[in-house]
Amino acid sequence: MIETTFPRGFALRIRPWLGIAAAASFAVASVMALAWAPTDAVQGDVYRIMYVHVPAAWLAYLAFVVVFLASVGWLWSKRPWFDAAAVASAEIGVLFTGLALVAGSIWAKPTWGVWWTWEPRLVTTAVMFVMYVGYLLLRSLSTDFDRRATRAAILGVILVLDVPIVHLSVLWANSLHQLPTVLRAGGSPALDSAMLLTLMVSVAAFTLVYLYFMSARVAIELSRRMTIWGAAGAQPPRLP
Amino acid sequence: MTGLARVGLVASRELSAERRQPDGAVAAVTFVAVLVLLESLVVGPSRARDATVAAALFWIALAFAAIVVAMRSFDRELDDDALDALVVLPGGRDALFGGKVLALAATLGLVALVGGVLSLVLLDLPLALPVHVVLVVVLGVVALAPVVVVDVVLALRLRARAALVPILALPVLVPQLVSATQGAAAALTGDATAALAWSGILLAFALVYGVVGLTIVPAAIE
Amino acid sequence: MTGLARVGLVASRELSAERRQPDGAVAAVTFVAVLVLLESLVVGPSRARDATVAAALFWIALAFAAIVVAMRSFDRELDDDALDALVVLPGGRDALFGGKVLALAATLGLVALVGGVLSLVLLDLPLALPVHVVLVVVLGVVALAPVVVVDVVLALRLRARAALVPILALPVLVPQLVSATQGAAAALTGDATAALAWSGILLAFALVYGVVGLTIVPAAIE
Amino acid sequence: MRTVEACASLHDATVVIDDRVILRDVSLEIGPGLTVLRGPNGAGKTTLLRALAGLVPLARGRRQATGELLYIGHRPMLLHGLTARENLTFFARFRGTPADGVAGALAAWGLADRADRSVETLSAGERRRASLARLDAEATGLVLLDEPFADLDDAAVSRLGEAIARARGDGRAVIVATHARHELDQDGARRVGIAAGALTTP
Amino acid sequence: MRTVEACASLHDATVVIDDRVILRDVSLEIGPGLTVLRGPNGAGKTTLLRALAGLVPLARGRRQATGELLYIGHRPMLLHGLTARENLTFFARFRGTPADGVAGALAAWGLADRADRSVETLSAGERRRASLARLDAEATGLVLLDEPFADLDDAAVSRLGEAIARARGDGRAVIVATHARHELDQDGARRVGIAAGALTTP
Ligand code: HEM
Ligand SMILES: Nc1ncnc2c1ncn2[C@@H]1O[C@H](COP(=O)(O)OP(=O)(O)OP(=O)(O)O)[C@@H](O)[C@H]1O
Ligand SMILES: Nc1ncnc2c1ncn2[C@@H]1O[C@H](COP(=O)(O)OP(=O)(O)OP(=O)(O)O)[C@@H](O)[C@H]1O
Ligand SMILES: [Mg+2]
Ligand SMILES: [Mg+2]
Repeated sequence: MIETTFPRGFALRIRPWLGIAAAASFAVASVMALAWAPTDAVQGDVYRIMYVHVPAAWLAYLAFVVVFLASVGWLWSKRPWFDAAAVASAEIGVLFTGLALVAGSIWAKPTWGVWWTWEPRLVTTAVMFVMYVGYLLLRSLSTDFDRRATRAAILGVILVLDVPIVHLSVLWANSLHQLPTVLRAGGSPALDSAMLLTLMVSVAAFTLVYLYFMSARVAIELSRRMTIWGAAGAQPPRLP
Repeated sequence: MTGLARVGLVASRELSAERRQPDGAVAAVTFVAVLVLLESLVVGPSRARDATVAAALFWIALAFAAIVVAMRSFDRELDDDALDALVVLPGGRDALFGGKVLALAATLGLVALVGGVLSLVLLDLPLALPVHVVLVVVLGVVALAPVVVVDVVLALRLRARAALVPILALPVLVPQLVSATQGAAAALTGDATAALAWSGILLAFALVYGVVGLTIVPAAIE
Repeated sequence: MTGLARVGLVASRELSAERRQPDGAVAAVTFVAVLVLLESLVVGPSRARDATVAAALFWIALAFAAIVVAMRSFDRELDDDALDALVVLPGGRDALFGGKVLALAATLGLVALVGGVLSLVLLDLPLALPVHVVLVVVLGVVALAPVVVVDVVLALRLRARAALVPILALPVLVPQLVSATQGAAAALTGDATAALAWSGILLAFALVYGVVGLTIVPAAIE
Repeated sequence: MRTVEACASLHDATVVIDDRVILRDVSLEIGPGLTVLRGPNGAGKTTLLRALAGLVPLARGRRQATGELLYIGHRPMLLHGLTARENLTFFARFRGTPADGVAGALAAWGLADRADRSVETLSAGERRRASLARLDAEATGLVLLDEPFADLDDAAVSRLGEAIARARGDGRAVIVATHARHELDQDGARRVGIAAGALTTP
Repeated sequence: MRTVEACASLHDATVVIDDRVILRDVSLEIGPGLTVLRGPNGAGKTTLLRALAGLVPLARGRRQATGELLYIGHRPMLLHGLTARENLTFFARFRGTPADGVAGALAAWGLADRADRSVETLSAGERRRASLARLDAEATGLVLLDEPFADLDDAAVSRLGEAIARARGDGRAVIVATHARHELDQDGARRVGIAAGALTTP
């Protein structure tokens, strides 16, 4: 019983604080991104989309890596908590990928003159989006808890291979997209320091939002399981 | 009986059922052939003769053929619940996965042979480095097989599985398809270094998916 | 109950099974979408954007989609011998043929809509005569459906039917595919006369195969 | 429910599948009442029923049939993906019968609470019950049942016994091929034997 | 033929499919000898056998099994496209048993002249015979049979009775779920009842 209540109690206590921290850092990041950070010499103010686009893309990466870790955890231990974490993270990751895609498109129109173009980074990002939509589709089509969790976990392990591919895709020939500016192998970020600071604050804010969503979504998923089991008149399964 | 012998046994059962009712293989060969033919007919032979276009078409057709063959092979098992009989055998799940991958690779090899020769002859393609072409095709086939089998297993017995498998498999296959296309085009046009580099990437894909598949997938076969 | 009402009943049964387990339709949509995507990815957007190439790809994809949907729909009937239950009904064979053609045309219409919009948007194609495009697509779909159903019926329950259907259907479909491709390309680029001429040819195909199908095929359903 | 008189007959019917003769010169006339078809495995019972239903072409001989018929084979013959109710409603409406009998028929076979699940999620016995409920929902003059007792529990077996008896009472022609329920042969049922593709009781 | 001791057991096993509880806290231990599983349609017999075979995941509870097992479900579980002989040979060789027992087993089930035809061209009873011949060709310690009497004629039914008796004699554990053959319950067989997903005879 203690086993069951401890993490849930902990999660319940920490979630409001996570929410507050996320909201506060988001407010700070917004002010910095919209007012404090300097205007770009070449692009003007459009570049500020970066403060949404880049953190969204990076948090999508993080979310999908978490899906991978949670999937391994499920395959290893068969604890329902891991499956809940995997689905939560996958949904948020799809959301963030979508955000990065939309923000990227909006950014592309004024800078490149088109909404969309056939270019490695863009295409691989779209492919990543489709992959995890497929992941969610697989989950929605299988109804049986254990089987669904195992099938999804296998896919979660396989799909993560695409994250490095998206990241490295800019290095392929004829890339139009920005080359790595911040996360560069060897050498410091090639970015104005005020811009860099703003970007880092945005990334922190997005991370807190991610964590808040995660804690809420995992709780929903677990309580949904409990309700179904309760309605079926069976004893619920062991939670971590 | 060792694990490997069992894999061989499952693969040979698979292949003899396929030989008896060559649904998958013949469908795949037709598919590739017709795609090549129609393409050159409607698109015009000069465009289709371009090495990259031809290679891309070939690999897209092969990817679909792989999906068709693999789904058909599992459908055949589901016909009279034959799959269950296999799964309850000791070591059955692992042998099933390995055997299906092996049989799929063998069938695809045949399809690729026919489709490749057809493309070469009908589209009158250059063939600068024949050995490299064979290498790329073999490694491409080996890299396709495990991914497709994994995806078919994941969608097994689900409603709408015929829809799910392409949705799941094709995005995952994009990197392999691009590598295989580039590699084949390089080999056709005589760029040995590029052909070998792409072959290396294909080999890496084959190994990664093969190992991942063998370690975690059998548990999902039900 | 009139023959037409029965055809409608079979078609609606078909479509509700398809809605419940959208194997065929979703597979077909994915198929078309992925073909468009992959093609433009590997061939390069500039080549894929050519109206004739795009139209050819679209129709090839649609022909395969038709085969997949039709075979899947008959496979579903064979699952628990459900087909036999239908065939022994009075007027069952005719209703079956008509219903399948109707349901296939409806499903293909949906697939063509999605695939067409995707092609237009993703490949950024010209769209000079929208009404003519719609006309060509509708007539093309109507011309495809009976031929494909006839071929699936002929191959029903045969060993290797998955192989046989494309072999039988695709050569027969070549004239329709070429007409549909030329018609669509003409409509896209603004050649109204050509678009209408090709539409007429498609209509003729639809009528001929529809009538031939209705008169002689039902007897072959077992 | 109004039932139309119906009957079917075969005259010197020969069925050849894959170059093997499965039925040899079979002549049989099915009229109102119960006919029980008996014979060892592989004798040709299924093929005979399918020939009567017009599902296998005759290599030689003639089939005659009047009225509508209901054939339920070894498999339940319901369309996967649809519920039991949808399946039965389809058949009833196809025949032009009002579909209100369907709910009652399903309830009578103990499927009221399972009528709205896709048939492939039913247990083997439940699926067979659903297909046998067509006996009540469709008032065909001729009924062909192939091994209908398989997978049924005792309650369903006696339910089927009653359904057959009632169908006989309504003047329908019922032919049952089965290895089970030897008591069926009593009570004035006609007994037809078959072995190696030929009738043993003419 | 040497048989390995085997047994299987479930402890508090709960099976949930589609959010419905199909088996509820079932504990059952299967040892050598015959166990007959009885219960109405939809009670959960098939699900219980599949759980024992490890074919359905348990939502809760534990399954233990030692030794090899043979499971034959409602369907004959043979691969279409292959002959009966090829199917049986495959299974025997997979288990590492020499495959010379196959021809004898098929002959004993009356299929000597049909052993080399694709299984989908066999009649329903012939196909079931072919799958039951695995009982003789594979010496597993544990045998799970789901409604094995369906479609069999009288000769085959008594053949199956003998096969089960011999398996018992060899010390194999045999569990049969069936609605037929109430005489099986006699002779010291263990009788397990199931209804609505729970055991009625503990
Ligand atoms: C729909 C279009 C776009 C998509 C799908 C897209 C996608 C991505 C992704 C996935 C990343 C994360 C890369 C990584 O760190 O691995 C990224 C980063 C970035 N994107 Fe975009 N992008 C798009 C348009 C644009 C446009 C139009 C611009 C500016 C001209 C832009 C500028 C950047 C920058 C500066 C980064 C950070 C690069 C780094 O430091 O590594 N993106 N984008
Ligand atoms: N895939 C499924 N989805 C939902 N419910 C199912 C599924 N399979 C079985 N069931 C339900 O589980 C219950 C038990 O089914 P099971 O097949 O185990 O019964 P059974 O005792 O073998 O019945 P029968 O005597 O008819 O063979 C039934 O009510 C059935 O409807
Ligand atoms: N498609 C086929 N191809 C070749 N032979 C077939 C085919 N279908 C049936 N047969 C053969 O025809 C004979 C009669 O089969 P049928 O199914 O009519 O027998 P049955 O009397 O119904 O047997 P059961 O009691 O097993 O159901 C059998 O020997 C069978 O092997
Ligand atoms: Mg029979
Ligand atoms: Mg059962």
